[in-house]
Amino acid sequence: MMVTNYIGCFVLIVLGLYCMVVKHNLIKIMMGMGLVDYGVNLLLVTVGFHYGGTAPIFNIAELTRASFFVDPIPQALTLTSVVIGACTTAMSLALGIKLKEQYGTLDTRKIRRLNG
Amino acid sequence: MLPYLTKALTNLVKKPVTEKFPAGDPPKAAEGYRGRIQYDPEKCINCGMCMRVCAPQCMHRDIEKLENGDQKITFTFDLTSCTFCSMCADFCARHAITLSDDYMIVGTQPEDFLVTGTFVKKAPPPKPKFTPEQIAAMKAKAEAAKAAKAAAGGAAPKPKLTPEEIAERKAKAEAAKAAKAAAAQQGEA
Amino acid sequence: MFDKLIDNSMAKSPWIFHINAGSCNGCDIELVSVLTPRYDAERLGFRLTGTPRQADIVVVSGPITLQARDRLVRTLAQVPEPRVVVSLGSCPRSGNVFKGSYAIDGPLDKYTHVDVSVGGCTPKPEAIVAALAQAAEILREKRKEMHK
Amino acid sequence: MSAFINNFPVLAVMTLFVGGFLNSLVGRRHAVLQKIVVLVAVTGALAMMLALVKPVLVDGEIITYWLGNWEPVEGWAIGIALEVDALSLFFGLIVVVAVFVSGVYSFTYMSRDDSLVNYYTLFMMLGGSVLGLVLSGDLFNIFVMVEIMTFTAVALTAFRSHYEGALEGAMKYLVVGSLGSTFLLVGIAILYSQLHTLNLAQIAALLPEQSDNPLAGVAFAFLFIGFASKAFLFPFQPLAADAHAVAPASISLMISGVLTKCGVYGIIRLCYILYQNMDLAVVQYLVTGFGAVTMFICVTMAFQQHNFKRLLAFHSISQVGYVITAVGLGSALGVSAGLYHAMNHTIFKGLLFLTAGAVQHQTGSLDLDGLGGLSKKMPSTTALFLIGAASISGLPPFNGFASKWMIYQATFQKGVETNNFFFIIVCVLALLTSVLTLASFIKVTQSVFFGQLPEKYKDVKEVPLLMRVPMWILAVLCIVTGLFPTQVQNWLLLPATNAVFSAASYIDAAMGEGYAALHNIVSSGVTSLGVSTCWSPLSWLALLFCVTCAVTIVALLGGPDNKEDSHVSTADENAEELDPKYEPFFSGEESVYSQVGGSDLFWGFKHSWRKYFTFWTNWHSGVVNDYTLYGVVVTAFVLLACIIVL
Amino acid sequence: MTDLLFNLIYVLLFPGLLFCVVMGVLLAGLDRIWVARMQRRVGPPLLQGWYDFLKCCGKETIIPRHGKKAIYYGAPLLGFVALITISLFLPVVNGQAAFSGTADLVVILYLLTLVSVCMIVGASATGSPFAGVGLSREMVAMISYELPFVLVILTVSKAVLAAGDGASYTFSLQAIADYQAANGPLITHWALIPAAIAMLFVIPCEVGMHPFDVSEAETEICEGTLAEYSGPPLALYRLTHMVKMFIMTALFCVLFLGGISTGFVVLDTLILIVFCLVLTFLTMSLPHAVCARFKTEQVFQFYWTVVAGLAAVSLILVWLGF
Repeated sequence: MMVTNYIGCFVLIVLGLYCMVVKHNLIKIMMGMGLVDYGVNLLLVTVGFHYGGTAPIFNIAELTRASFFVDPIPQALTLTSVVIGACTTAMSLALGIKLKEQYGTLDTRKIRRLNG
Repeated sequence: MLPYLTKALTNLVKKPVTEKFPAGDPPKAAEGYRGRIQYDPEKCINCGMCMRVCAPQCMHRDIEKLENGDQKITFTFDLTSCTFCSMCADFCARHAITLSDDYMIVGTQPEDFLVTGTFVKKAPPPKPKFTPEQIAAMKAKAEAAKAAKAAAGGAAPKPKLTPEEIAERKAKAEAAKAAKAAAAQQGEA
Repeated sequence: MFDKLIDNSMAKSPWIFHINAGSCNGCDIELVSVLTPRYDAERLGFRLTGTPRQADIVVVSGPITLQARDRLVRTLAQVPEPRVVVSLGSCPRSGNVFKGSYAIDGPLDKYTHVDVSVGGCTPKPEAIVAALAQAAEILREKRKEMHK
Repeated sequence: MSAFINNFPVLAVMTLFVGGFLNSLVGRRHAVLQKIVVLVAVTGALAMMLALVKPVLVDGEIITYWLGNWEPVEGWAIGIALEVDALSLFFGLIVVVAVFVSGVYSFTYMSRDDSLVNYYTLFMMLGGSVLGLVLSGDLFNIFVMVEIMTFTAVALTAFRSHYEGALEGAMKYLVVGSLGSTFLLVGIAILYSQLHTLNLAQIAALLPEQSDNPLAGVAFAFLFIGFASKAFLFPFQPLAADAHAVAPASISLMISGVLTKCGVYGIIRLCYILYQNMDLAVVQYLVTGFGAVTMFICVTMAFQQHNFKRLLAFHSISQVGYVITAVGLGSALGVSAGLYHAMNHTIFKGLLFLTAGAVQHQTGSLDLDGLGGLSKKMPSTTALFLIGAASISGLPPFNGFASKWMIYQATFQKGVETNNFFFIIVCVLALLTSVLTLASFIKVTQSVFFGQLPEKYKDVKEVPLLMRVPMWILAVLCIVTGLFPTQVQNWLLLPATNAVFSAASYIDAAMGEGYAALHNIVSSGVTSLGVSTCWSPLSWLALLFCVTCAVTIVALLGGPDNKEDSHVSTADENAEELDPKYEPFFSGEESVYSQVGGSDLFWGFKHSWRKYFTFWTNWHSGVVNDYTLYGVVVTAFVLLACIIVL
Repeated sequence: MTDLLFNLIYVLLFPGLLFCVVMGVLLAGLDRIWVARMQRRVGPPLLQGWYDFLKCCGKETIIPRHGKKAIYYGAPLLGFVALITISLFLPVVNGQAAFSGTADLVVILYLLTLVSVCMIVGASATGSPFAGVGLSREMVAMISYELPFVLVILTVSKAVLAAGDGASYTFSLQAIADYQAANGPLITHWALIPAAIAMLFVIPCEVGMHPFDVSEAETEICEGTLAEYSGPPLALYRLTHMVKMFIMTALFCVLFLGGISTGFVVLDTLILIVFCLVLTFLTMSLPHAVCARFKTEQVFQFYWTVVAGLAAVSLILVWLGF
């Protein structure tokens, strides 16, 4: 069960990296970045998940040493990370639009005025 | 590299080959060196040949008429203009111009580079006047001489040399040659 | 005291800058031969520099051709005081065989005061050495006048 | 009072963030108010960090601030902490000084741009995030701050979007930078899965017990690459070059002086406090190797540049390479040398970027082949640039020399102590890099400030005073930190180095007394650096003064008597303009515009190395996919190394 | 008070300003005479360098239009002072430096660099294109000799440290002097001989003597770096050049020929002078007389392959404990 998750996030990350390395279209690169992000988010959630744990919602009175719940911190982290991922996507899309205006293309092989 | 190195190191102990010059007298120039022009106005006849052959036009001639009809002629040779080609000296019939071996043509003023010479060319004596009789006599004399020449025309062929005489002259020439060679050898030795 | 020392060193270390104002190279070669072991001008402190800024003695050879004229004038202006100008060979003083040519704008005196001249076409190296030695003395005199 | 001082770290961070927020509220209407808000915020942050100097650096306290007062319970730190030890404060001081200088500089420098509200808001956020990063005691907070930092930096890089390549540089920075951030997050996730905590102090306490755990090694690799990408170490240096070249100069200062410091800080924190594995030879090789490779490749790449700021960018990364090299040595001397150089790097690199900005501001160009002769028009900027260039090239008596000297000492000592030839090679590389740095700054000096002035820059003027003041501040810092290396060592470096080597007290300060001992963490700290400075610039300066006097006296006694002449001739400007006497000697030719600069220099060297240069020029292809590939490949390499060895 | 007096004497007389200048003029004069003799010339008088210096002092200074006055005057002065300062740190006499413990080999390396940089920046400030070419070449020459120089420094330091008691000063000149005083000159150590040879090659390039004076090629690029210099600043540059000959040879003596001490300052100084003379002849006069000027890239390739190779061999040998 958990192994599937780990494999899933590994595959997502590798796919995303593949996308970023191989695809020359900026939009596809952004999609790759998104994929990597999702992979990492999945990893975060998976890390905090305990098989059979309950939701971490307790009164202070209910909370005992025996309470077995899913680690809430990674979920908070994931939430933050998702927001950041959205920011990244928004930012890169904005840049992409501007780039298209200026260069007339989204092909990274042609957007290389800064080199050497 | 190595040959240079050894050469440099051996040179270190040898005496320098530098001339002493600014300290002492300037060394003598090579034979046939064409240096400062020397001009002897006494010999000059003002034929103007030198000026004709001079490529850079370095001579200047001032002719000053004197009262008695004589000409005071000043030749100026500007050494800063001269190429020292020696043409003037070669063409000077009277050898008035010679190129010495003085090469130290150094100076701060223009006058240091001028060679001048002045001589006075006497006016020719006035022409003698002949009377008509004298002229007639002279003419007659000349004609008589002409007639005499015509009478003797072709009578005096060039004397032919005998073979003995030719041989004698040849031997003489060879002997002179041998003597010259011997002298040269002696000189070399 | 220092002034005196400097005056004396002036004559002992004159550096030469050579300007070829259209020369046939005869004089130039003779100038270089002055530095050869036989004449060795370095023993008098002479040194051939590559720039007029460091020069004390400017040696000019060649009739001043039109091409060289402006360069000559400019370069002469760039030599710091005190300086001495030496004309080398017949050409700078008169134009020599090129006198009267349309391509010549001499003589050198038109552009600067010539302190020492060497005649000859070409001069013998000894004559050049003598002229340079004389120029060095003039240099000393000029320096003396400068701080008077 | 001291209780109140404990609030200063968070207040300093908040001042900047709130300043940015206020700025976006009021700045749109009141340009003056906007500047006042910025000034108050940066000055406030600076003042608060300075107020922390006494307790932290002098008294050696470690200030811990728990947000919302969530203190650790039963040995588990759940709350978010700000923990300020000497190391944090050292970097914090660097950051606030840089932010202050950059902010003041921006007032005039950015005056010609529009939408300044966005600029200042982003700028303050950038400053706040970096300050938050170095003061933070929480790993995930560090990640968040890194992300804010990256975004604001990307946005600011693209701020002058009409500039050639601004968007492109920002795009590359964003793509590859987010790759680095992602690796950082992966590392954090893995670490969390093993330790179930995010507090730095607690991680530091628990991690050494996990030394057999391969996942700890994997996390180390990811975190290392994450921080390395923020410091623009070896495979990431094209980003810095692209971003610097197109960003406004004040932002270049921030990127080189502040952002790279985050990477350096992260690596120090990671290796010395969290993992405490710097005594392992392989980690030393890894860090030092990265540093050495970075410093050498970047300095050679700088030879190839034709853009002023791009060249500076490569040098910036090269100097960060120095820092990382020194830090990777694992010795007290190395760390203090690295910290010293990190500080100096911010100062002199900031100065250089600001002078580049001044040149750009006045001429509108950064092209090394097109500029020239600006020293006549901008004498103050020239002097400042020369100070900066001398510092970065490590010429005595400026600060770059003092820190580089310590780096050489440290590398060589390390090599001798461990009898390891690797460190000797590093030492040679460092010395060589220094002279190459010098060479390429000679190139800049020659092609921008000296030589001949192109006709079109005839009316260039000196920059306004408000731009010169920040530069002079940095220049004075350059000289002061160079002249008093002993004092800098005692007051700044020694406490910071001590903090680096006392993980136990770091843990105890956050988790309560005895927590470190519970987990068998013992650290001795550092009381002296082992090397008293052989170099005492003050005595040297005294000598210099003496000899200068002597030489001047001699020169005056026998000096030229033509002073009046030259005075007369310079008095009449017009005459000088026409007099051929003052023309540069050009073999007698009329002086035409003939500037030797930019690519014309160092022919013999470049020719001999042409294959190397061609290779690396092609390597910096400008295609973002390639850069990503390099990053991934190097990550894989580090990952493998860490898995196999750790 | 007496300390101050002594310091002044150190700075101004011995081994500072005066001694350096005298030695520089002496070495430069002898070098020129030797070169002349090797070419079978007479050569200039011994004090020719001094005359040159004085003469340049008496000349007018022309700052070209594109020049920067402050740097034009300041750079030569700073370079000269930096050079003189080195002499104070060299433990040349009796194994004691005038100001021991204030500088080590790296400082000296950088001060030497500073001297060259002053020349380069000064040249750059004149705005002449010839100076531009010259400074480019000077910089390449600097890159060239820096690598072998650094390797030599590391070799010597390592050799001293390997034998010593792990002194904390790793590049200390004093440690090198002390070691040699105890164990004899380092050149007797066979593993260091390649390094010594490499150092011999470094000397002429650092000084800028003939076969390696790519930056000052007279006729080729019109004196290169000095193209626009005239008057007293030029005089200082000439003097710097001469003093550098002494400093570099003395540095070689410190690194490889130290430890020969009689206990008398005068005798020691004489020994030093003799060493300097021999080194000047070997490293500067001989190549000057024998070689034509190198090309820039030849200098670079020569130093980074042959000379650096020699130094590296020595370093590895020392490292392996030979």
